[in-house]
Parts: sequence; C-alpha cells; structure tokens
Amino acid sequence: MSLVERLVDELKPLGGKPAEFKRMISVTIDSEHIVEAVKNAKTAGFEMISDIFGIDYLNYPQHQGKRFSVAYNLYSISANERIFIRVNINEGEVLPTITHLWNGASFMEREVYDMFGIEFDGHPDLRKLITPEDLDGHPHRKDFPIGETPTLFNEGRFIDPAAFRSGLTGQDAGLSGHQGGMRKGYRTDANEEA
Amino acid sequence: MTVKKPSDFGAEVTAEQVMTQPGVTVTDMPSASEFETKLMRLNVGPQHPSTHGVLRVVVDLDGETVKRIVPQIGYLHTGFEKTMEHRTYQQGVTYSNRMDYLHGFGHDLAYVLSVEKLLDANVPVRAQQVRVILNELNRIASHLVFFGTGILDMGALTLFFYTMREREQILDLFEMVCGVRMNYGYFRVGGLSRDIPEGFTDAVRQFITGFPKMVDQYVGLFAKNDIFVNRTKGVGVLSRETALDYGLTGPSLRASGVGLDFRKAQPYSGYENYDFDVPTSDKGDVHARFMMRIEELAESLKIIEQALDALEPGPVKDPDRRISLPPRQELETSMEAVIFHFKLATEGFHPPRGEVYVPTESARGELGYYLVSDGGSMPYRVKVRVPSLINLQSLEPACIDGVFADMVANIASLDPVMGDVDK
Amino acid sequence: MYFHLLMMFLAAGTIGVLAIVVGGVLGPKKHSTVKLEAYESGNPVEGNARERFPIHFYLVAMLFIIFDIETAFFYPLAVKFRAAPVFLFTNAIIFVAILAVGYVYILKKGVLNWK
Amino acid sequence: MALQDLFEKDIQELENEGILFSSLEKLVAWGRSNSLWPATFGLACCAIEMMQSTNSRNDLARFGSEVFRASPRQSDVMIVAGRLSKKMAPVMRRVYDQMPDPKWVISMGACASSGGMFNNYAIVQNVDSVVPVDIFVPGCPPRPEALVYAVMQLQKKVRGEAFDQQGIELPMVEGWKA
Repeated sequence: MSLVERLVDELKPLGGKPAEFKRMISVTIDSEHIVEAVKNAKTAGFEMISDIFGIDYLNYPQHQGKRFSVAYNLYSISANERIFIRVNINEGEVLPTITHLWNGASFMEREVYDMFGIEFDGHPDLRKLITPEDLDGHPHRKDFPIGETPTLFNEGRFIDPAAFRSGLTGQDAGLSGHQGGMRKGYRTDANEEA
Repeated sequence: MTVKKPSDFGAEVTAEQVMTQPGVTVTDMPSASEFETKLMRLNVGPQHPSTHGVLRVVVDLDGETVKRIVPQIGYLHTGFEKTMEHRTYQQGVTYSNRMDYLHGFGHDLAYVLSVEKLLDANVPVRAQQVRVILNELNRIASHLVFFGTGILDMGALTLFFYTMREREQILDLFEMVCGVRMNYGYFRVGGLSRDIPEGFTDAVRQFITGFPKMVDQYVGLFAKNDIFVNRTKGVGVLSRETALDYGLTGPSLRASGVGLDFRKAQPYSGYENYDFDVPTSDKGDVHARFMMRIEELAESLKIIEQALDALEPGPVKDPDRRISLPPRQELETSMEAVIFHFKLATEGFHPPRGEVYVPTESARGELGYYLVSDGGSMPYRVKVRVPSLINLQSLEPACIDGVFADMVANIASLDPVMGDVDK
Repeated sequence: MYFHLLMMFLAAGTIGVLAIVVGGVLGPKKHSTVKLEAYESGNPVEGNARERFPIHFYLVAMLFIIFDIETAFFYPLAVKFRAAPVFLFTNAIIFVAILAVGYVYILKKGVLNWK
Repeated sequence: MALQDLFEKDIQELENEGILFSSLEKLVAWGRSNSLWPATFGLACCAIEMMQSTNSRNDLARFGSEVFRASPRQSDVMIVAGRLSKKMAPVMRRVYDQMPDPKWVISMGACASSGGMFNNYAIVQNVDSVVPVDIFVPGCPPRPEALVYAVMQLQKKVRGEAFDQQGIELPMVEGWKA
C-alpha cells in the first residue's frame, strides 16, 4: 500500500478522480478542495513541491470539460514517489494560493499567472514574473499568436513560416492558405484515457 | 508630555517647529533611532558583472545590511515552450539544449527521455551508456564554469583561467563526438544520431586520468584561501527546512543536508548499474555549496569510468522504424525504408495522446520535461521544470540581514543560469 | 641643486595633463541626454544619489584615512633609515604604539563589524 | 641623414629611406584599433563562448581586448553575445547610449543577428533594429576563433582599411571633427 495509493484514498472523499498514464498517478480535484488536498498531501509525506504549471486545452482534439488545468507536481523524498494533483478551471476563475504551505510556490504561481492569466488570491505579490511589462495577454494560451515574422528575401520573396510548416502537419494554414497538399498531417484516432 | 516627532507635523515640517516644542528640552527629544531611516534602494541590474547573466536584483539596503531583496527576471525570456509547440518532436532536441547552455546534454537527455517514455521506445544499451558519459562530462564542464565565475565574483581572477583550460579539453571531446563545442544536436529520440568515433573512448580515458590532479590544483587555489573561507563559512545559511520550503534542489539542497539526487532516487538511462555516492553536508552555507560541487566532480569521474568500462559495440538507434531513421544503405534496397524515411523526415512520428514527466538530475537540480501530446506530430504543451528558476527563490532567505557583499557570494553559490531561469 | 626635482614634477604634471587633454581633444563629442544620465546597470534612473546614508560609512572612512596616513609616514622614515637606525627605529615604534592604542579602542568599541 | 635632408628631399625618397609618414588621424585610429575594450554584454550561450575566447587557448587579449569592462563608461565595443529578448532591448539601447564615442557593436551569434531559431513573440529578430551594428558574427554559438576574427575585422574597419560588398572603401571612423 504505497504512499500514493494511501493519499488517493484519502482524497476520494474530497471528490478526487485518480487517473494513471504510464505509471504516473494524477488526481483531479475541484477548485474548492485544492488547498485542503495539497495540505493532506504535505502532511501525508510529500515534503517537496516540484512544480506548479498550467495547461490550456483550448484546441485539444476531443477535449471535454473546462479549458484550463493547473497541475501541482508533489514529490515525497522519503517514499520516493510523485503525485500530480490537478484542478480544472475555466477562464476567469480564481484559485486559492498555497504559498502558506511552501514559500517556493510563489514564483511558480506567478509564472502560471503570467503565462495563463489565472489569478491566485492570497498570493503575497502576484505580478508578472517573466514577460515584459508592456506585453498584454498571456503567451502560453493557445489563442495567443506565436508572433512569427515571415523571412524576407531581397526581391520581395518571403517564406511564411506557418504555411511552410503547415505542409508538415496540416495545422493552421498560414498566410498562403497552403494546406500541405495531399500529405496533410493526420491525427491518430484518439485512444481515450483510462 | 508627548513629544511630537517630525512625522506628526505633516508634510512641510521645519526644524524650529520640531525643536521648539513648549516645555520640551533637547534631552527628552525622541532618540535618533525613532526617526525612520530611509532604506537605500539599490538596483543590481541586468547588465552587472556579478549577476550571472541578465539577472536583476532590487535590494533595499540599510547601510550594508540587506533588508529586502527582490529578484526581477525575464530579461532573457525566449518563449521556448511556446516555440516548441510549433516544432516536431525530433526538432525539439535543438531547442532543449539551448535552455541551460552550460549543461546542454542534461536538457537534451531529459527531453529525449520524456519523449521516449511517451513512445515506449527501447533505447539500446550502448546509446544509454554514451548518453551517460556525455551527460557526466557536461556536468563537469558546467561545474568548472561555476567555479570559474563563482570565485571571479569574489575577486579571484586566476581560478577562472585554470578551470576554463580544463573546460577546453572537455569541449574538444564534445567536438570530436558531435562536431560542435556547445548546443549539441547529438541525441535523437530513440538513441543517438551517429555512433561515437573510435578515438573517443581513449581520449576520455586520458582526460579522466589527468583531471583529479587538476581538481587538487583548484582546491589548493581557493578552498584553503582564508579570504574565501572567511567570506563563505557561515554565510547565507539555508537550513534543511527552509531549503525544502523554498523548493531548492540539486547540489545546493544536498549542501543543506537533504541527500536527494534523481540519478540515485529514480535512476534513468542506465544510472542504476553505476555505483557512486551522493555527497551531502549539513552546514548549508555558501562554503558547503561550493564544496558539494567539488566532491561531485569526483563522483562524475567514477561514473564515466564505469560507463567506459561497460561500453561494448552495438546499435545506437531504436530498431523500431517508426521512430528512428533507417540506415543510409538500406534506402537503396528496400521500399519500406524509403517510405519510413519519408514519413519521418517530413512529418515526424505521432506519439499516443497523453501526458508524461521524467525527472532527471541536471547540474543545478531537478529537471524534467512535462510533455502533453494530442496525437499530432508536434507536442501540444511542453512544460520544463527548470531547477534554476526555483532555486533563485532561496536567494531571499539566504541574503536577508546579510551584508551586501555576501549577496554576491550567495548568487554565485546558487548558480542560476539565466537561459534556464527565463526559458 | 633642486633642478632635477623640478624636472620630475614637470614631467609628472605634463603626463597627467596630456592624458586628459589629448583624450578630450581627439575624442569625438556627441552628447545626448541619455548619455549624461547616471548609469544604473541599464535601468532608468530612480531617486537621486543624495540620499541619507548611515553614519557608519563616515566612521569607517575616517579610520581608513588615519591608518593610511600612518603608513604614509613610514616612507620618509624608511628612506633615511641608514642615518640613525636605532633612534629612528624607536621613534617608529613609539609612533606605532600611540596609534595602536587607538586601534585597540576601536576594536573594543566594535566599530568595524557592521552588524 | 642630416636634419635638413628632411626639408630638401621629397616624400618618396624619404619614405624608401625608412621614414614613415602618417596623418595624426591615422595615428589615432591605429592607436584606437589596437585597444578596443569590450563591454560585457553577455546574454546567453554566446556569452559562454565569449568567455572562452578570453581564456588561455584563444586569447582575445592578443588583440588589445584584454579587459572586459563592466561599466559602459570605460568601453569602446559592445559585443551583443546571445539572444536579445524584447524586455532587454530598452536596457541594451540605454547601455549603448551611455558608452562614450567612438563606439562600435559586434552582434555575435545567429540569435542576435537574425533572431536565429526563435522566430517568436519574445526575441528581437535583429539587433540592428536596436543599435547600429558594425560586425555580424555567424554561428550558434560562433567559435571563439570566429569572435577573434570578428575583432580583427573591426580593427580593420577602425583603421579605415575595410571595404563593403560593392568594394567601396568604408570611411575611417571620424576623429575629432564631430
């Protein structure tokens, strides 16, 4: 009965839905109980918070549920085990901060705020961490343009990177609308997660 | 009889108002300390010799003691994760080693391991051993830059030239293998791009035999120098609890008494069959952080030696055609090889949907690539757990109430690499 | 008799002045407002340099001047040491002893450690 | 070789007798070219190669760039080594402005010269749009020898011996006219 299983059972009453993919266990919790869940994990033996990061599922194929997901990557040094506690939220929802549990979480939460625009209320100093002050918008959102500038040649010729790459994968068509001809990139039929 | 302080008078207070309060003699005036002393805000900006790279630290100084320290980062933000979402998996290898440009092989290895876990690719033993050798050599080179610039910040210039001389030898070894001194594109998902040249193993052996004497030279140069000892012993102490509280990882955490090394805890790429021990010390000050890396050099040499002895000829690529390119001569003969080659070259492989994370130990701490794949040929989301960004936070507990000169020693001992921090 | 001394001062003076004047004359002068601003490692200037700073800096500066001049006095003594070694040596010892008293007082008061 | 020969003989005769004639401007430009002090503006991976170019094997000090001045006030060349992010661009422009004239810029590496492989929202695609660049050094990162070659090319440009693609001789840096 490893530490992770014990924690998963502990989190079940809080509405925790465990999932496993390639021996990595993640528990999805709704945002009301997230601080309680992380506190239980810390007392259960996960001494170290390794990372907090966000994922934007805007154009993830066949994605149901909310748009953003914030994952807490907790690691237990004594039991040498790792668990991901995840929260699914939508645009504009606010998550409670966990800087009172670990001071190390302040930069991590500020980075999620900077890159995704997800506020953490109760955070001592929530401001932009990495992107320049005059950059409005959150770069890691899927609807934020990558900002590619076409490569210019001297007789007015140019290569538009998106179109050039769309030949590879058939994703966005880019300026020239070239969809990559018959070699469109296909997506393997989605094998549903466990 | 309450004596009014200047701040009680409102904005425009004149000396007479304060001094000529009725019935108040000079002796019972509030003592000087009650007059609030303004802290001096100092900007140790992005272009500064002692911040390693473009780190900006805003420091509130009361005289020489640091009262408040706020690192401002982002001056080297390159948008790696956003850009890697628009590159195929194989192209991602060129991006990963430019994040922490001192330990490029560590990042390459972490990225490639994550993708291989996603694909369930089986990497041949020889490829794993070569990866371990190159990773450890790069760790030594990264520590050499750490010593060179760390001691340079404290004022000693000579060690910089000694450590760079050894680093040149290591870069020659890398140049022999992958043709480049830095930013190597040598690892591939599923193995290596080419096999190592024949002269490589005995060149590495020759380097290993000569290197311990050089380490004694470094130790002789700075470890016993009592200016260094006085400036670093007992300075910027991080106890075990504050280190864990601030998410410190890597040699700096091991200097605070927590023996966490992911090469030992969760071995990857064949680390489980080399025996090396993880040096720890419980003092947690700048001196201990420097000494951790000196002892780590010896451990890395041990690993390289064992990996070299265990090296035997064999394939260096995953035989599965859907992942690695078929060999050249096979293209002339078999049609499938041409189709596979065409598929891989234009589009790359399509890993199954899912999310994966493999923690590894880079020269600065825990490093891992969290890949989210949507079945397409490009990663949907790449999140790099970088050690330097989170180690930089423990600059605050280390520097508060310390002297300003110790802040420079603390920055040097935490060894942030700005490409790693700002990714 | 003091001719060579004069030549020495003259040479020193011209080298000093020359270094500044030639640099000023031969260098192109393109003044711009940003160039004349204070250098704050690349950031826009905040606050001004004339802020109040603790008195401790002043104390340390004074101590430095005192002990620096003390060593400066040893130069003439060392030059003429051959003339009367015993007398000059005792002279120097007394001089150092007097200043040592001040030094011990400073150490007792703990002026030098910053906390 | 009596003194008054200097006045009677013409220039060619004296020159092949070994007397060098030069204008003060050429002399100053020669002096300047042999002591180009770089300002440390190391940003990313190229900064490590810049450090390597000053170590004992490929020694940049042989070309007069011995010391890397920390403050721009005492430096002549700004070597932009690494990828310039959009947050760093105003800082770099300010540091460039605060360097005393005459000053030059070497844009080291593909990322500084053309944005390299980071064609995205965060990286300035060409440093020339921020500061006037004299020498572009290709490579990612360029080898230390490439940086030494770039400094030698810059010395030629400072001495006025440099030509651009069309073969027009580039003017020597202006002495004290401005």
